[in-house]
Amino acid sequence: MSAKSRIRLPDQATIGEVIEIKTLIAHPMETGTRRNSDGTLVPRLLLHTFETKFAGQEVFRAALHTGTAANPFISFFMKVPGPGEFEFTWIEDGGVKTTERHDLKVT
Amino acid sequence: MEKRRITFVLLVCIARVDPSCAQEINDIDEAKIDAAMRAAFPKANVDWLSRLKADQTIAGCSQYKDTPPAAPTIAARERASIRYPPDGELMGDWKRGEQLAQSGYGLRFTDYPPTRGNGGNCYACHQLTKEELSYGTLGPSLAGYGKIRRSSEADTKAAYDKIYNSQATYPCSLMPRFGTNGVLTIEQIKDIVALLMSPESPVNRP
Amino acid sequence: MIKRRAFMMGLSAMAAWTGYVRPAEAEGPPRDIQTVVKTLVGEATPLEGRISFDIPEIAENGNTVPYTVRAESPMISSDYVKAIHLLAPANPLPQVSSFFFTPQSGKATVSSRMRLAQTQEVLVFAEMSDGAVYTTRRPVKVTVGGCGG
Amino acid sequence: MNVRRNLCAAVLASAFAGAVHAQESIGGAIERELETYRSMMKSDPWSNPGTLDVDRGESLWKTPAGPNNVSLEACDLGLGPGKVDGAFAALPRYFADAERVMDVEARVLWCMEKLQGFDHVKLLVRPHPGAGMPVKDLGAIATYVAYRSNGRSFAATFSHPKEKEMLALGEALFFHRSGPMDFACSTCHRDSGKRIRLQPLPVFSKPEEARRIVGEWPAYRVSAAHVMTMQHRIYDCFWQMRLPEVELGSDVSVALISYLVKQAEGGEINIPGMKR
Repeated sequence: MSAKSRIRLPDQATIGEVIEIKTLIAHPMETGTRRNSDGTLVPRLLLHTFETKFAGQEVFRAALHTGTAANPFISFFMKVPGPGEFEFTWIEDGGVKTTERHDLKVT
Repeated sequence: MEKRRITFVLLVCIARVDPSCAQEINDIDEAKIDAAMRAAFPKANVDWLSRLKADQTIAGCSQYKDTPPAAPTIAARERASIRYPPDGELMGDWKRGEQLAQSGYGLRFTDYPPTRGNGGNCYACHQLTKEELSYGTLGPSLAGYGKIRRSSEADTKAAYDKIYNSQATYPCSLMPRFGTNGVLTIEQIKDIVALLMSPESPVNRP
Repeated sequence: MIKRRAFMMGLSAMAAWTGYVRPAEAEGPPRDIQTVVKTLVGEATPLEGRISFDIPEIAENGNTVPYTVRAESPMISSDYVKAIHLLAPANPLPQVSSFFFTPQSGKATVSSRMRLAQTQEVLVFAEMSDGAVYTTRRPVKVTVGGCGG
Repeated sequence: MNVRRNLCAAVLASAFAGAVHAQESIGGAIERELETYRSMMKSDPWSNPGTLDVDRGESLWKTPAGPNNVSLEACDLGLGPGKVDGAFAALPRYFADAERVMDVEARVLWCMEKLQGFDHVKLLVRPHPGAGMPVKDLGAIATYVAYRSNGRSFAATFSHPKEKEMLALGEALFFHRSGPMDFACSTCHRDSGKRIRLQPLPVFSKPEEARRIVGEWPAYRVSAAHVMTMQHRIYDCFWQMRLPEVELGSDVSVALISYLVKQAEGGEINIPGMKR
């Protein structure tokens, strides 16, 4: 099952404007070094990659390691090249992908 | 609200003369609280349910919101529960005392079966050594405790008594009665006394 | 300023779940952080400057430490920030996150949340499109929390 | 001789007082820096993972579930079936159908049982999440319901005799000491400006403090990486007081919540909060 996420975009933007994009996703970000109350190691399970494409072009990417907090929040920027669709993808260990698509209204 | 406060004070005054009137002070009677408490812990066994029942001292403290009318009676009753080491030595090892002061382990429902001894969790409420800056302020600072008191025998005993049963010194004190309630052993209390009183203890270092 | 022992206590209190219980194999000599840095940014000697890094001096809990990092750059195809890497050398594994930008990013600014297993200096490296590498560091203290472990 | 000894003691005492003073100011600096941390954590509501549980709770509220395969949209939170906006702000209240006073979690539990047909006993086996695990469904739903009162003020009336009784029980319980540590809620939450270790303690007997704090719950706890509901918060206090596991929705927890909400009357609701 894909994880729950939230994306915050401006309602609309103009060409050339630098906009902030905020992303949040529910995920435990298991480090693989944590022990359960019974002493057994909990296997590592990270979202290891987050990438953002706009109109098919990569604009931002993150490699997330064990030092990234649970339920990762990432805020970053993009210079609006024109109208298009965002594609946000998180990739979990084992390859499971969560993808969200959002149109950007450009005036 | 104001009216209720006045009623409260009046009743306290009467209670000073006649402690048997104490039951009438709260808006809600003790039996109702007991019944609610018993119903709220359906997973608890008999051992755990016994924890819900307050003794005479604590019931009185709750009743008067910790401002008891019969303070000397409480102090005398609680003092009688203090037990001392057979050899009379009240100071143990301050290093073990420091560990006890740091540890909040023990007696919580996740602490069974126990994997180590109970802690005293002193730092939750008190400043002690100058090195530990993560300390609480619910209780007074105990930094330099023994140094101020110059480590006299009477002060050592007073420290032991306060840890064993705080209410013998301060009736309705917020501090747990560590010895009387079996939270800490006599040996552990001695270690904490050493942490407070020993000239070598970091509590007393400049 | 704050004694390390205090933070070790915090660590053991956290150990209940956060995962920052060091595995046995990590008890040996501290891993060489320089090796990690070289695999990330290569052999270039990092320079001071161009990075602003906003992170609290004291974290009430090491599970989530908020930060914002920014590398100054015109962000044009001939001159932009390629990547920003964050490292927490005293964590069981030192890598926090790496962020990769394009000229389309507009500005190389990221806000996120990191885990810190204990008090330490957090390191930041920024790689520019011309191969230059900039660095900065910030000490963060992690405190004992709650009602006591 | 005697004078000299006293002088010595006085010098010692003042030297010591100086040391304590220096120590206090270091403590003050730490508290200020912790405030920086707290305000950074709270500054952007979009960074609060608790909002994901608000979304989850909304979808759980609207999706048919349980043996009866119905949604919770017919659940009456006090303003009529399906009315969610502002319902949390008027809780706890007396519900004639259940013949008792309920807070949001007790009421959601009741609706899950009566409308959806879930087994009450099963819902209460492990009602709260372990550290690192997300809030349970019931808690997520309660968080969603609470969220739909954001911007409103606590306005439970406590006018029904059963509500009055519950409030009185809550106040008495707040000061009720028990367990091997002799703790009551008031042990830690009575005097202003106190802290446990480095955590400031809210004083619920003071309405101005209660108004500031109570409206932040349910809150995302970074130490456990999940949303903690008010029933869970109280369960955790009982754990720390060395008392047994208090049942979700019991009169004891509803009474204490009634007391907190009454103290916070007029305080703004802003869910989910962000806590250590």
